[in-house]
This record gives sequence, C-alpha cells and structure tokens, in this order.
Amino acid sequence: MMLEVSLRHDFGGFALDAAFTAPAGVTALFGASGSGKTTVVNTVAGLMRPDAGRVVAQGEVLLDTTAGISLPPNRRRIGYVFQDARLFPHLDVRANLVFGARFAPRGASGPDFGRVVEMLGIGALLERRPGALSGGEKARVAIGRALLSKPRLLLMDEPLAALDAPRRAEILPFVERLRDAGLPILYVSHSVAEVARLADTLVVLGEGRILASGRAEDVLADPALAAQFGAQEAGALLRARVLGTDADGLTRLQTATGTVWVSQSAPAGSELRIRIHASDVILAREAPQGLSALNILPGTVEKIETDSGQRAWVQLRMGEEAILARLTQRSVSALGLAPGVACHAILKSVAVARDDLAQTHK
Amino acid sequence: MMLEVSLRHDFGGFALDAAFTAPAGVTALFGASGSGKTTVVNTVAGLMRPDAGRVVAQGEVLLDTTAGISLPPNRRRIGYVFQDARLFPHLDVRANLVFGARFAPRGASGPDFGRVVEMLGIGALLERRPGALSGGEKARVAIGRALLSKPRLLLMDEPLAALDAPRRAEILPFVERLRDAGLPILYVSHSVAEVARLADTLVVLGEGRILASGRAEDVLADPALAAQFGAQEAGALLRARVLGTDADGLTRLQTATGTVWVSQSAPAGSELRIRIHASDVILAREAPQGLSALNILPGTVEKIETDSGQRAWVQLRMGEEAILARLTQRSVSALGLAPGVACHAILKSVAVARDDLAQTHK
Amino acid sequence: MTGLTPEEATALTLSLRVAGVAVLVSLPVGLAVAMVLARGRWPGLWLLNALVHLPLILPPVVTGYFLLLAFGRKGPVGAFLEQAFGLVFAFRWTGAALAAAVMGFPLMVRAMRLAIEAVDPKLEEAASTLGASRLAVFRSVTLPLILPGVIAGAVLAFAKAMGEFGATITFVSNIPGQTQTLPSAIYTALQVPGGDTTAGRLALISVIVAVSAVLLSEFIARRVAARIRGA
Amino acid sequence: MTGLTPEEATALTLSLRVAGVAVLVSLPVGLAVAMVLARGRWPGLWLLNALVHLPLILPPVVTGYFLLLAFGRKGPVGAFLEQAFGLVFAFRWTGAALAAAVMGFPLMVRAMRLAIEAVDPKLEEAASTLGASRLAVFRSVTLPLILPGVIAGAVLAFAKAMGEFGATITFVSNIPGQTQTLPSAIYTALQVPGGDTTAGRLALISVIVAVSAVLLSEFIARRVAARIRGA
Amino acid sequence: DEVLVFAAASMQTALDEIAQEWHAETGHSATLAYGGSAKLAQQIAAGAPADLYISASTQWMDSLEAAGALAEGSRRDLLGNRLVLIASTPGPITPEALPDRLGTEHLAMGLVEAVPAGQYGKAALEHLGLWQTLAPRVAQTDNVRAALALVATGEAPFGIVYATDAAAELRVHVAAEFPSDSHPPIVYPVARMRDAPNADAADAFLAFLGSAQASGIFTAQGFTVIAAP
Ligand SMILES: Nc1ncnc2c1ncn2[C@@H]1O[C@H](COP(=O)(O)OP(=O)(O)OP(=O)(O)O)[C@@H](O)[C@H]1O
Ligand SMILES: Nc1ncnc2c1ncn2[C@@H]1O[C@H](COP(=O)(O)OP(=O)(O)OP(=O)(O)O)[C@@H](O)[C@H]1O
Ligand code: MOO
Ligand SMILES: [Mg+2]
Ligand SMILES: [Mg+2]
Repeated sequence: MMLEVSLRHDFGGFALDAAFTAPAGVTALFGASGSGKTTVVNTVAGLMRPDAGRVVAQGEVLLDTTAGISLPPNRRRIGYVFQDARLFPHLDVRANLVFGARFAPRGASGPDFGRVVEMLGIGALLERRPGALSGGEKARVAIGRALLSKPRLLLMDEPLAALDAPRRAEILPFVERLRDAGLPILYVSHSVAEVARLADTLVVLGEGRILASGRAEDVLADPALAAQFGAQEAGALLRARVLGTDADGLTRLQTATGTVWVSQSAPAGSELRIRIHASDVILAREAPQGLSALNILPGTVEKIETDSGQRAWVQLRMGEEAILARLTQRSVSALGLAPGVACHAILKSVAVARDDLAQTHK
Repeated sequence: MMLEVSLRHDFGGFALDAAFTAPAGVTALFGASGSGKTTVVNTVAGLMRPDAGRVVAQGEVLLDTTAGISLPPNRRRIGYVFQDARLFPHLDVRANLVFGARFAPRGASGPDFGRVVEMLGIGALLERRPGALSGGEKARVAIGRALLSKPRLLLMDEPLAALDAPRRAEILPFVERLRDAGLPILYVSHSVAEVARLADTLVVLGEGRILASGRAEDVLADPALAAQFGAQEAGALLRARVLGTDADGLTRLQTATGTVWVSQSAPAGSELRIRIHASDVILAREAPQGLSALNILPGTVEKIETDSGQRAWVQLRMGEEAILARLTQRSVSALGLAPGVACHAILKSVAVARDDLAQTHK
Repeated sequence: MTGLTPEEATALTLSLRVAGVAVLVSLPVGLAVAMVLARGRWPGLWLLNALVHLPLILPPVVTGYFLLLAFGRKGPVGAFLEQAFGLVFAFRWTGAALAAAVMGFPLMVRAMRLAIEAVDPKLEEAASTLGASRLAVFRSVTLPLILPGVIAGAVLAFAKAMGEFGATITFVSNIPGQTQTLPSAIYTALQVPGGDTTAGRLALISVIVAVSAVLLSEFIARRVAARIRGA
Repeated sequence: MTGLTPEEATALTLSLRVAGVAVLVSLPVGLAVAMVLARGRWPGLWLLNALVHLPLILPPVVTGYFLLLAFGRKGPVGAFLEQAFGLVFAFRWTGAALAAAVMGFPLMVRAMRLAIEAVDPKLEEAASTLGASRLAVFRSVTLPLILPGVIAGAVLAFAKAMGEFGATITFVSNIPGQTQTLPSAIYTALQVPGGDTTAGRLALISVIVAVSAVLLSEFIARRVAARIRGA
Repeated sequence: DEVLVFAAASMQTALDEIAQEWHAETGHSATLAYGGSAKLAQQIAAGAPADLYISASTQWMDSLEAAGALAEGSRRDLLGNRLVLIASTPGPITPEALPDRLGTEHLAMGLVEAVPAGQYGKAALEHLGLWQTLAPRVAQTDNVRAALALVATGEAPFGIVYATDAAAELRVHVAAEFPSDSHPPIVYPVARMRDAPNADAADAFLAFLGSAQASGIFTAQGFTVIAAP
C-alpha cells in the first residue's frame, strides 16, 4: 500500500470527511470545484493539519492525530505541484528548479536537470524570474521544481490546467514515464481524459466526502457517478489487444466481448486502454443490421441511473468489464431496458486512452 | 468593428508583433503557452504599455503610442477576468463582486447581482474571504466581479481552466447569453472545444505573431494550423439545420453537402454548429458501400499539409464550408489525394458545438 | 501612582494631547510622502527622502533649534503662518505637537512605505480595470491593505511623541500647563538631587500610557491583518 | 568642511564606529526579535513587544539613566559583564554603541517585523515541501524576501545612532576622544557663545554622512526589491 | 598624564583656554567633558573615571560629598557669577517693569527647578515679589544657552541669564543686574574625586585653576574669582 489517507476537518461552512487508500501507480483525485481535493492534498503534504486524520505513506506514518504524530512537510519527502505555481519570486527559474535538490537525501533517485528542462520546454527561461513568465510557463517550472526535489511521492494539483493541448500532450507521457519508473503520484484533475489516460486508481470526491474509490475502470463505468464527470465526458474504459491494422487504416482491437476498430494505429499484440464516451454509445435490443463495419458489442444491462432531468445512464456489463451509455429516460422505457436485459452497444467513436498498457508495471 | 488591436513589444528574449481586428461577438485568442496571449489582453486592458501599439474599441481610441494617447484602465470600461483570479484579499466575496458596480456609468447595462451569483454557484460563499476559497471558487468569483462592473467589452483569460466539466457546462451557456446580449468578448482559451462552442472569430497566436485570424470556421478548417490545436483536438466546424429526430433517437441534420446524424436532440428547424474532429474523419475516393446509416459527406480536397512526423492534414471543401481530416502520409499517397481530387468523408463521430445558432445576433 | 501632583497631571494630559494631535495631523502628510517615496519615479526624490530622515539623523536639540529659527514668531515660516492663518507655534502646545510630529515623521513614513511597497500592484491593476480611478484604488484597495503598516507607523510616531524631549524643549521651552510635557517634567525631576523617585514615577506613568496605546494598536493591527489574510 | 579640528575628526570617526557597531551587533538580535514578534503565538509576547518599544517611549535621558544604573561599573549588569567577560560599557565607546543600539532597536525591529508579516507563508510552505527545514526556509526564502525590510531597519537604526544624543551623553558622558560622538560635540559647541557655526558645520557633516548612508542603502534596497519583483 | 575634568557646560570657553595654557606650561593635558551639572554628578556617582568635578551649583557637589565621592579637603569654591536681565532690544529696564513690558510675551530662563541659573532667577524674582505675576510667562529651557538663544532670536523679549553668558552673545543687551542679595550666592565649587585615577595631576590642575593666569581668563569671561581660602 503506497498511501493511506483519512481525515476529518470542519472549516465551519464546509466539512471534510474522507478516507481512501491508494496502491502504487497514479491515483487520480477527481471532484467538483470546492469538493475538498486541495484540502486532501495539503493534508498529505503536511501543510494542513486536520481536526483528525491519519496519513501513511509507504509504511511510514506521516500524520496520526490520535497518536500526536505529525511529521513536518520537509521530512515527508513529498513533492507538491501546487494549484497556484508558488514559484519563489526572488530566484530565477534555474534556482527555483534546483531549490529542492540540495535537501534530497544522498541516495534519492529522480530525473536529472537536463531531462526535466528539455521535457518541459523551459530551457530558454532558465535565467528569467517568475515575474517574467506566462501562466503556462510558471506551471511548467512548478512541475520541474517538484520533480527535481527527488520526492518519494508526488502530489500534483491540476498541474496541466494552464497548458495548451500540444504542450499537455508532450508532458503527459513524461508523467507516465515517472509513474512507470515507480514514482507514486496523487493527481488532482478536472479532465476525464487525463484521468482516463493516467489513473490506475480513481478517487471521486463530492462535497467533502468520498463518492467512489477504486480501479479507474470500475469507477468510470459507474452510472451513479456519471453526472460528476459531466454529460459530455462521462464514459468507460475497456482493455483491448491490438489485432492488426486493416487496409483502410483502421486498427482492429480485440475486447472482452467483441472486435472494435479505432483510427489510431498501434503495433499488433500490444495492449491498450480505450475510452468510450457514454454519449457515443447507442443501445439496441437486437443487433443492428446493415451496419457490419460498425463497432458493435453485446452485453447485459447491469445498472440504470436516472437524473432529475430526462437523462439515464446505463451500465452494460461485458464480462470482466463494463461500458456506460447515455440515453434519454424515454429511450430506456421504449427499449424496455432493465437490469439483466441483454442488448447491443453501438459505439459511434472509440479513442485510445492509454497505449502502453503492455509495458506498465501492472 | 468592435476592437482593433495592434502592438509591438520587445521583452528582450521575447518579441511580440501582432495586429488583428475583432468584429462583434466572441473573439477567441488561441495560442501555445507563452505565445503572448496575456500580453495582448493586458494591452487592451491598459495594464501594459507596449513599445508601439494602437487599440481602438467601438470607435474609441484607447491607445495610440504614435499619437501619445493612452487611456488609463479605469476609463476604458473593459472588464477583465485575469488568468490568476486577483481577488481582493481584504474584501469578502460579496464586496469583491460589487466592487466595480459603483464605478459603472449610470446607464450601463449588465446582468444583475442575483443572476450572476446564481449562475456561478457562489451564493454560499458570499461572506467568505478569498483566502478561504478553493481554486475553482476563486475563478468563479473573478468572473462575477468582472461582469458586475458592467463593462462594454469583456476580456477573459482562460476563465474556465480551473473548473470541472459540469461547472464549465453550466457557465458556458451563461457566457453565450452575455454574447447574445451584445457584450463583445475577447476570450483566451486552450480548449478547442470551448473555442468551437463560443468563438465567432478566432485569432491564433504563435511566438508573438498572428498565425491566423478570421471566422472561427475558416481558421479551424485550416490544415496548416492543425498542429497548433493538437492532434486530438483539431477539427472543423460545419453549420447544419435540424431536420428531425428519428425513431432510434438520432437527430438528422442537413449540412451543405449531405445529411448527418447526431445523438443530441434538437428542435427541428433550428440551426446548429457541429464540430468534426479531424481524427474522426476517414477519407475514401469511392462512396463506401454497406454503410448507409453512416455519416458520409462528399467534398473536394483543397489543401494538404504534412508535418515532420508521418501525419497529414487534409482540408476537404464542401461548398461554403470545409472540414479537416487527419491521415497518415502513407494513406494520402495510397489514396492519391491531391488538391482538386473529389472524395468522401466518413464521419465516425459528430458533436454539436453550438446549438443556438438560429438565435444569435448574426 | 495616585500621588500625581496637579502639575504632573497637567503634564500627562498635555503629553497625550500633543502626541495625539502630532500623530493625527502628520498621518495624512506621512501617508502622502510614503506613497510618493514608494511609488514616485522622479529624479529629485532622493532629496525628499533625505529630508524625511533628517530629524532622525540630527541631534534633537539641533532639530529644535531649526524649528525655532523657521517656525518661531520671528522665523520666516512662523511669521507667515501667523499672518496668514493666525497659527502660532512658539511657546504653545501646538509647537510641542509640531516638534513631536517632526521627530516622529521618519518613523511613521518608513513604516508606511514598507507596507506600501509590499502591496501587490496586480491587485491595484485589477481595481483599475473595474473602473476605479487612482484615488479610488488607493482608498478601496491600497489603504486597506497597508492598514497594518499605517497603524505601525502611527504607533511608532505616538510612542516617539510621548518620549520626545530635546527638540520640544528647545523649540517651545517648558511652560507649565502649556508646553510642559511629561518628558520635560521627568527631565526636571532628574536634575534635582533625590529626584530619581519622582522621575521614576513619572516615567512609569508615561510607559503605562504609551505601552497601552502600543498594545491596543497592535491588537487592532493583528485583527486587520487576520482579516486581510482571510479566515 | 575641511576645517575639521582634530577633536571633531575624532568625534566623526567615533560616531561612525559607534553607529556601525551598534547596527551590526543589534541586527541579528533585532531580526530574531522581529521574527518572534511577527510569528510567535505565546501569551507573554506582549511584554517583549512593550519592552522593545520602551526606548522610544521614554525620554532618552531616562533611557540613558537606566543604562547608567544597570550597565555602569557599579550597576548589576555592568558589574557582572565586567567580571564574567571583561566587557565594560561605562564611559567607553562601547557604551555609546550600546546606547545607540538600544535607542535604534524599536525602529529596527518594527521595520523588519513589517517585512516579515508581508511575506506570503505559502512560499515558505512550498519551500518546506521541497525538503527545506525551518532554518533553511528562513535562510533561503524568508530572509531574501525581507531583505528590503532588513535594510530599512538597519538604515533607520544607523540614522538614529548617528543622531542619538540624550541617552548617550547620559550613559557614557561626553569625554572627547572617548565617548564624544558627533551629536555630543554639536551639543558642546552649542553651549559656547558663538558656537552656532561650529555646531552647524558639525551638523552638516553628520547629515552628509548619514544621508549618504541612507541613500546608498535605499539604492541597494531598491535593487533588491526590483530583483524580487523580477524583471 | 591626562586629567579628566567633568565641568559644567557654562564654563567651556574659559576652561578650554585654561587647559591650553596649562598644557603649554606643564606638558600635562586636561580632557574636559562638559555637561549639565546634574548629569555629571550622577555619572560620577555611577563610577565615571573623572578626576575633577566643577559644578555650576552647590547642591550636586553637596550630594557627591554626602556620598563620600570627594577627596577629603579638596573641595573649594572657585568662582562666582552675577545674574542679569537681558533684552533683545537695547535700553535699561528695571525688573519691576517686567510684567508690564512683557504683556503676553515670554521671559526666558533655565528650568527653574533644575537648571542653576533658573533656580537663582526664580529666587531673585521671588525676592522682588514678581514671581507670582511672572510665573505663567516664564519659558524654561534645559540649559542657559537655550534661554539665551530665545532672546537672541527675538522669540522672547527678555531673559534671565548669567552675566558671563550675556557678555558672550552680541545680539542681547543687559537691561539690569539682579542685586546679589536677591538670590543665594552663585558659586562654582570644584573638588577632586576620591577615586581620581590621576590624583597628582588632578591636584596640579586644581592648583592651576587658582593661579593668576587662570583668574585672568575667568575674569575676562565675566566670572568673579573667589579667592582661595
Ligand atoms: N480556510 C477555509 N475556511 C473555510 N472554508 C474553506 C477554507 N479553505 C477551504 N475552504 C472550503 O473548503 C472546500 C474545499 O476546498 P478545496 O480547496 O479543498 O477544494 P478543491 O476541491 O481543491 O476545489 P478546486 O477544484 O476549486 O480547487 C471549499 O468549499 C472551500 O470553500
Ligand atoms: N516581464 C517580462 N520579461 C520578459 N519576458 C516576458 C515578460 N512578461 C512576459 N514575458 C514573456 O512573453 C511571452 C508571452 O507571455 P504571455 O504571458 O503573454 O503568454 P501567454 O500566451 O499568456 O501564455 P500562457 O498561456 O502560458 O499564459 C512569454 O514567453 C513570457 O515568458
Ligand atoms: O534622540 Mo533624543 O536623544 O530623542 O532626545
Ligand atoms: Mg483545489
Ligand atoms: Mg497567459
């Protein structure tokens, strides 16, 4: 167990009561604005002392209010990428970056300076002061600074929110590589795409409470949580193996219950994680005819959640895994959907969320 | 002409030289981190005085360095939602929100307090100080504060970056309503989805220069810019009219060159803007057979851009409009694509980007 | 403690009045000077800066002598003020207040200036985009943010005013009931053999009064600061 | 200007030595006290705070007299220090430095404290998550950020030390070549009929020296502040 | 050897000159530390390394004597002085005319409780029956020179100072001299300290103070020399 967190705190007006455990890999902390994510992360870092709480990282008790234990932040060896960058205004970018290095224990491992600078694209900024950086540049330097302190655990509070898509696409694989190198990461994000791509474990916070916590695949496929992720963003993950690429450029994947085509190419035999937006799934009782080329997967309705509007979220079980579909409540009754009913999912679109599953530590 | 901006500034290490005009509606400013977006916005607001520049808003000259004119920020009547929230730490949320109201000219129009508070979901925070707010809460208060100063022009620098998808989905229509009420908005964003939804005009900045500027539809369909938007995000917009909803819940849309089905429902006769990710488009020389239910649109290749990798971006003209497709360079040559070649676009997925086109001012 | 002679009681109330008026009157001037020193970018500013520091650098007697030469009834400024506004400093408690204000001025200005320099100009910029004029920005953003510094400056000046002796006695001399402040009374007592106990008693009173003022204002400043930090 | 008599030259160098030593020695103490006052949360802190303000509140003569009683060769502290460390303040230039340090202490502490209170604790938190101990945080984050305040405090104390007269002459007397600082020399000159011009000349020298120091340090502080703001 | 002399500030001009003569004659030098008589006495009581103390009044010498700080038998009255009424404009006036002439203006004096010149002045005014009337109009300063300055600058039209001070300031005019019986005798006592570090040299300087040379200088400054007993 890499990280074990429980805390209770009353801000007066907002009360937090949350407990979760995070195994190795990336644990994403997801939740609406104001749900308590930063508070949790601050508690792990030692910057916030909750009314009651306990934090254990890699077997070491960092905080235990009942036992009166509270390690100061500097003895926790936890890197923290703050939601606001918090760069040191009196130091230039280089000095900000290397700030933590001299405090790291001799044997600690971590990426080296040149590597980090190159990856984050901040080579041209090294002599500047934070006051002369743009929003996104600050965010990148903050990531580098936390990494170069060679932490044993990394907290990232919406680290990519200020970055553009191409830059994000460059940094995400870097984060993945850190994870693969064995650095446990607690990652706060509002982006389901980021979570789908990075997270092994997903913890969902809502108004100070844990709404769900578990394997990312399971949590994302829970219809009861779909509203949390947003109507456009909700969707499940499926594991798949690459069968090969067809002449028309589409790649054929083998999932638990059927074949699926995606437009990204990937080497045959590799393992993927694909993301299926709930809004891209159409359900039909009968296998549709005349749509042979389409992605159609058979499954069984497991759960149906309705919201106060006209929306319904249907979870379709497919062996070990499950996908999520967004329908109108009218459609649910028209189709006679209910738990246990067998039906077919027509996938209008499928995206590869993570393409290196085969190499991961799991 | 709502806004006319030109500026030249040398930061020493970074030089900005940009000029664009923005008609009424929402003008999105898009560009990589550090490309100069905030600098442009600061110049419009009067917080930054460039080496040389000219800013004209609604016919009034706000800045003209050659003529020695530079209106102070408070006389520009430009609301500014900062990239960092910049709330007043000594005032509670309510006082922050109403700060600008007393300075607004008597006749100025704008949304009222209750409306803004409700829309932003900050009713419970009114008595708190900014120090006790989460990142997203701060961002929301900052939006409200700028709006309630009743500006004649609104600058928003990545206003939604700190917000979760459901909250963003609530606020975006609010911004749209402001636009429809006639408030011109200059909107900095990294999110192509946001831009596609909001922007009438799109200005793309790259390393301090204007890479493109024009109607959002035209700029997004430019293959030369696709890399700016990101491989996953690039994609064009199409205008469409709703024909009706079929029995299976799919809505039929009429575009310039053919019929398209989407899963969102919309009233028949309304006008929509649909977004087609370039990665969701497959090109074929012949109309594919046995795929009758699919969205297939005929068009003519207009431009092809290749990047240093193996990627190619193909622009397909469809009458007045155009869409973008992402292919491998190998596919381009295999299919024999070249400007002027007629072909078919198979759309794997189509999303409604803006659903109130019929009501807009345009 | 209760054994305060009538003259001593008069000296105490006079000291309070002098210190209070000195602080209140110099506060706006000090604030303006602090703003100019913190924000101004004129080439001649170093002169103003040097001038503000003068009362600190010069022995108080010299400052008092300068005041006498300038603000005395025969002095150029003093004569003008008397003619124009009927304002007389010489041998009046107002003169004591002027001396106290001048002596406390560098302390007051420095504290305020440090506070002003610590204000994030980005907040002031934000206020200006919301339509606030420079004056409105100052009133509604800068001033509240520097309030702890303003209070600190006022406290320093008040404490100094309660203790100031050299410049005061040189400028307005010591007229019981009019310009005899507590420090003059203490000084007098110290000059008389065996006057130590009287001097000690008076000093204690002075300390109690001034320390109370200091602590009260500290308390206020802390609350203000806590409000700003936001809780 | 050049017409400085040997005694006057001695007084000037003595004043510089006294002010310099006073500032240098009290700097670390002042910084520590400022930190405690700004950050401490003990109930007894108000006492320390009051104590720090005392030299400002009391007439300088009283402070000098206290010093004489406590640090004189017959005083309890003075006798102890002489016995234990051979450290003598009474009627030595060291005593003048002590008096100057004591008189400047409230000014120094206040400036530093304001600066400390303006430091964003979030930056210190960030440093601690990067592994910096409390001491390392102070050295590498807090101290650089408060540098302008530290400089301001030192300047105030230096200026005050250059001008301090009442406490010094009371504590260590006015012995030419040993304890006669510039202000004492000015005072002495003022006691002689026709000594005004001598006094004026000395005052001018004192002002030139101190103002130069003030402006130099201002210049340094501005540069430091600009570096912090980042450009 | 160096003799350290603690002396009342009002003797500065004369003593500086005498010390120079002494140095020229004997090669010894005297360091002169000037200050208020009270302050100097307090410092000696606290252990100041003074060899000689010359006070402007008897009371502080008395208190040092009572404390046993003086060298047995070394104390003597060195000088006397006269008290005068000075004015910022020329022309004689009698002290009795002061209340009328002052009007709402001020009479400058040393602190009447603390500065010797002020104490003598108050005694004289009391003797003349003027104190009650004049008291509210008296502006007291912490040393005689400051009182002199008030008159010299014209801030106060009249003042009471020593004849020695009046003689040295050209901008003031002596309007009257107070009768010597109107106040306690003005004497400047001198004594060697019991703990004097340089007792021998101190005695030599003490003796020199009584010499004809010194007397000449004192007299030139306006002091009256009190013959050695
Ligand atoms: N000092 C405080 N006093 C009162 N309430 C507070 C305080 N600090 C935080 N809160 C409240 O606690 C809740 C959780 O805050 P937190 O910063 O953990 O949210 P978050 O999940 O990180 O949100 P975001 O995504 O917007 O950053 C919020 O509702 C916030 O208003
Ligand atoms: N004061 C300054 N001195 C030097 N360079 C500066 C200064 N301010 C900004 N820059 C540089 O100017 C460029 C543009 O900055 P700007 O803040 O406008 O970028 P941006 O487009 O808003 O980026 P982001 O999306 O990251 O906020 C950046 O490369 C930045 O480093
Ligand atoms: O500096 Mo003083 O010594 O205030 O009178
Ligand atoms: Mg947060
Ligand atoms: Mg920016």
